[in-house]
Amino acid sequence: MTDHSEAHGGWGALDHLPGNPLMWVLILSELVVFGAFFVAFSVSRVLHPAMFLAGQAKLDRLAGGVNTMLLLTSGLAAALAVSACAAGDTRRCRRWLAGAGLLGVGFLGVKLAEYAGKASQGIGIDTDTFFTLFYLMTGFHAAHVILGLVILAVVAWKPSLENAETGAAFWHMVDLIWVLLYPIVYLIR
Amino acid sequence: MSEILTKSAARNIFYGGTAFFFIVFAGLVAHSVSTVNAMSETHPVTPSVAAGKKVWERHACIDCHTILGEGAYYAPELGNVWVRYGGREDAATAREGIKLWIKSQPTGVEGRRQMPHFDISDAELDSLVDFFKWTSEINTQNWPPKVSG
Amino acid sequence: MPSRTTLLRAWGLMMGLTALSIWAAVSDEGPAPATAAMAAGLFKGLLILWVYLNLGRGNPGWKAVFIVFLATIAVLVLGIFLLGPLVAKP
Amino acid sequence: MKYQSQRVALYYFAGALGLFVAQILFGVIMGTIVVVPNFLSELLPFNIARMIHTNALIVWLLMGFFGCAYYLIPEESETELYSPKLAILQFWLFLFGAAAAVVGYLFRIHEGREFLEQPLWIKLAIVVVALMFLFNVSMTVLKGRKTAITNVLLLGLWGIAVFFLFSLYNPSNLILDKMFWWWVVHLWVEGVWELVMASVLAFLMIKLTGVDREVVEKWLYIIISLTLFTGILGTGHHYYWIGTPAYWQWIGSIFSALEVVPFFAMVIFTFMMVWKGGRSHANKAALLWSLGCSTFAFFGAGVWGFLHTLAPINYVTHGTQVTAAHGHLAFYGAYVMLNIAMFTYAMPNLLKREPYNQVLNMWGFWITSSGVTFMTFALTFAGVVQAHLQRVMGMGFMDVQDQLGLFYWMRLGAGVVTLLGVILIVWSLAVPGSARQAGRVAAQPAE
Repeated sequence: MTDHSEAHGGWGALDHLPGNPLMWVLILSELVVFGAFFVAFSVSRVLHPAMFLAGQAKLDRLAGGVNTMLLLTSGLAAALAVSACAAGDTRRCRRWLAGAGLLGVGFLGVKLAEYAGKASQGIGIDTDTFFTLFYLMTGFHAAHVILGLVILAVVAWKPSLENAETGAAFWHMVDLIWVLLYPIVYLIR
Repeated sequence: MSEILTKSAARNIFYGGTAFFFIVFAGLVAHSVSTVNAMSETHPVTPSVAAGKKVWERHACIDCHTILGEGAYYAPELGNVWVRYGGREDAATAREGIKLWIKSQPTGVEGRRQMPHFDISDAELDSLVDFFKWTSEINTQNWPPKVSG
Repeated sequence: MPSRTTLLRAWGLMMGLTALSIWAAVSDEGPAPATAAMAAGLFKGLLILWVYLNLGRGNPGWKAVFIVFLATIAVLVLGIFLLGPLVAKP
Repeated sequence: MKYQSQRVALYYFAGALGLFVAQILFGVIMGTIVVVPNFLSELLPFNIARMIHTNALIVWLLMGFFGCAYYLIPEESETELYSPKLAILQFWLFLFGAAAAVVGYLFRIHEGREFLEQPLWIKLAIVVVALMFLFNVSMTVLKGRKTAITNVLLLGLWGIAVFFLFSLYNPSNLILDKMFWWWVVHLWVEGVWELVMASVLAFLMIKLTGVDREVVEKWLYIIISLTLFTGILGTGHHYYWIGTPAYWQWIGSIFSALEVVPFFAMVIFTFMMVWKGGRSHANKAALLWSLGCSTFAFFGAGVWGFLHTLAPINYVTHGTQVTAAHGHLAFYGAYVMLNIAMFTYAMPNLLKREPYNQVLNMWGFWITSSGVTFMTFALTFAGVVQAHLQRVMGMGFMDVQDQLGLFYWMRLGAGVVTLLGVILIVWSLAVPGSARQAGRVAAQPAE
């Protein structure tokens, strides 16, 4: 694993990042996109303070917190899967990947319950600006979780070290976005 | 990590990422289509509105005018022409006004943009006006900002 | 690649921070818990980058890029939250 | 040129240049109609002139792309084209379709949807032509070497054909009509066409600068990833005010604001390659067009697009001359210049001549670029004034237009300059020099 940081594969500055260069392009793009959403959300909050307070009161902060913990633990499992893979233990690698995936499914389950609860109160994406942004941001993030699960499955199918690293990197990005999204959308009020 | 592997992984990330964004896009479009269809339940595209759209297309109106801001910017916006003619207050007068305007073209006034003369029957003109009326009732998020279009 | 111990430590730290910020946010609202929650989020984000994504092994330039980028988002969000109302409704 | 079958590209280049002149000619006619409204008003109404102007543009750009592909693919795949005869037949069919469409337009035969005015049978003929083309190039790639450039180019070309199919769908609900109309228009010009653009530019960079293929292909992947990651959801910027839900304002604003990034990456890419290559290629004009392409695309598509892509700004500028300004500079920079770069590079090779008429060609570059740039500024100012008077003050459309006369005269002047530049370009390409190519094969970059 030491060769990555030293490898100069003609990717220019991206060669100085550990892992697949194009995955870092994706990570950076996603951070910019979500960063823009976060700032847009904050500005809208200032413009509609009452709407945002009312909307946030309807969110389940605990469910969001549980989800943070699920994803963080899932990220740990993914990182351990990469270690196992590096040690040449494919069986253990697959087991950790399965663990990471299960926790990811748990995240989606909590998310779905949250959405269902909102839907039963008649709240949807068109309700108001707060919920438009809430659904766009969390929905777009959840779509990444689904894609992440697909990627983890592909890695488990073909668990080369490179695949494991690249797949885990995507999964960590999904994590990274959530740990920023959670305080901004659920906690700050 | 070998050179070839990095590049094939890069290719896979490109294809995978593109597929992902496309699926998200298609999902959102599907949601929008269902929203639009739900709206069209209460605000149906009647046969006359559909016929009016055909009249609109047969004469390539969009290659001078705009409708909901899309078109050729050479002639006025027609998405809200029904409102501009006061159709919300007095439908009959607005209908006659729009039809008369179309029938009286071209003006031939020197130095003024000319709308060509089109052979449009009275029934077709009524459909066209129905199409304009239907279009003016679309929820455009309050666009255009002014009734001037 | 970070060792198992490093991974576990980072995980434990992040879990603890999450618990703290939930508790802070549930028990109170306003500038102080908001700042705490955002700071915790920023710190967790950097830990994920450094340990999980192994950016600790990246070069200083990239590290700076990510720190500055995440910090900018956090400062903007928090700054708009804290100062925005003063501007919007004096 | 290494393969005989690359010569079929000449048909396409010639056809494209002919239609290019026609497109600009009709543009100048329209510019004249705008300031002298009674000009030709009976014989050639504005709407007919406009459909010829825009359709000629689209068809010649596509014809150019086909030509680029026929030149590039055998050389990249290191094999003769699957069927040169099919390529020539395809050319004549396409040209016939285009000519039939134009003649039809003059007799008011059209379907009346912006840019997709072609009657149904011509649309179907276009599908057939596209299938012939895709079959031909795909078979060539399959039997030859597969490179990142051919992969991306093929993906772009297949995408063009697939998204064109949405032009056959015309629901009577105007909202749905518009939504899927953009699947053709936006997913072409801000999606799959950019794949064609990036791959052709990558090819030109390898040939003109001598930089290692490995490096170029990596850049190519980064650029096209950024393009599609931002461009697909960027379609949202067309879904603001056409009856679609409000959430598109957020999606469109955020993703399309980032569409400028891949264009910026293309500028960095081309200039880095030229700087790194350090080798001076004999075909200076082709290099000028390549650099011009990424630069003008960045300003036209990137910067001018960004100017009015955020929903609150678009709320006042939507459908004004600002859009026209952006459209002209973007098409010129991204796709006109790309085609001319490739023509300039390929034609001496196809004719087995040393690069010829380079000074004339470069004069054409500067004159045309100045014309289009000036036109863009004139239309931008017109658009800003229009947006203010019409959308903020609420003045009537025709009253506002009367205030814009000066800008429209300036646009006409810029249009005439553009026409002159285009004639220079076409002349410099169509009249080959007499110096035969000697030993230039050795100067091709080693791969």
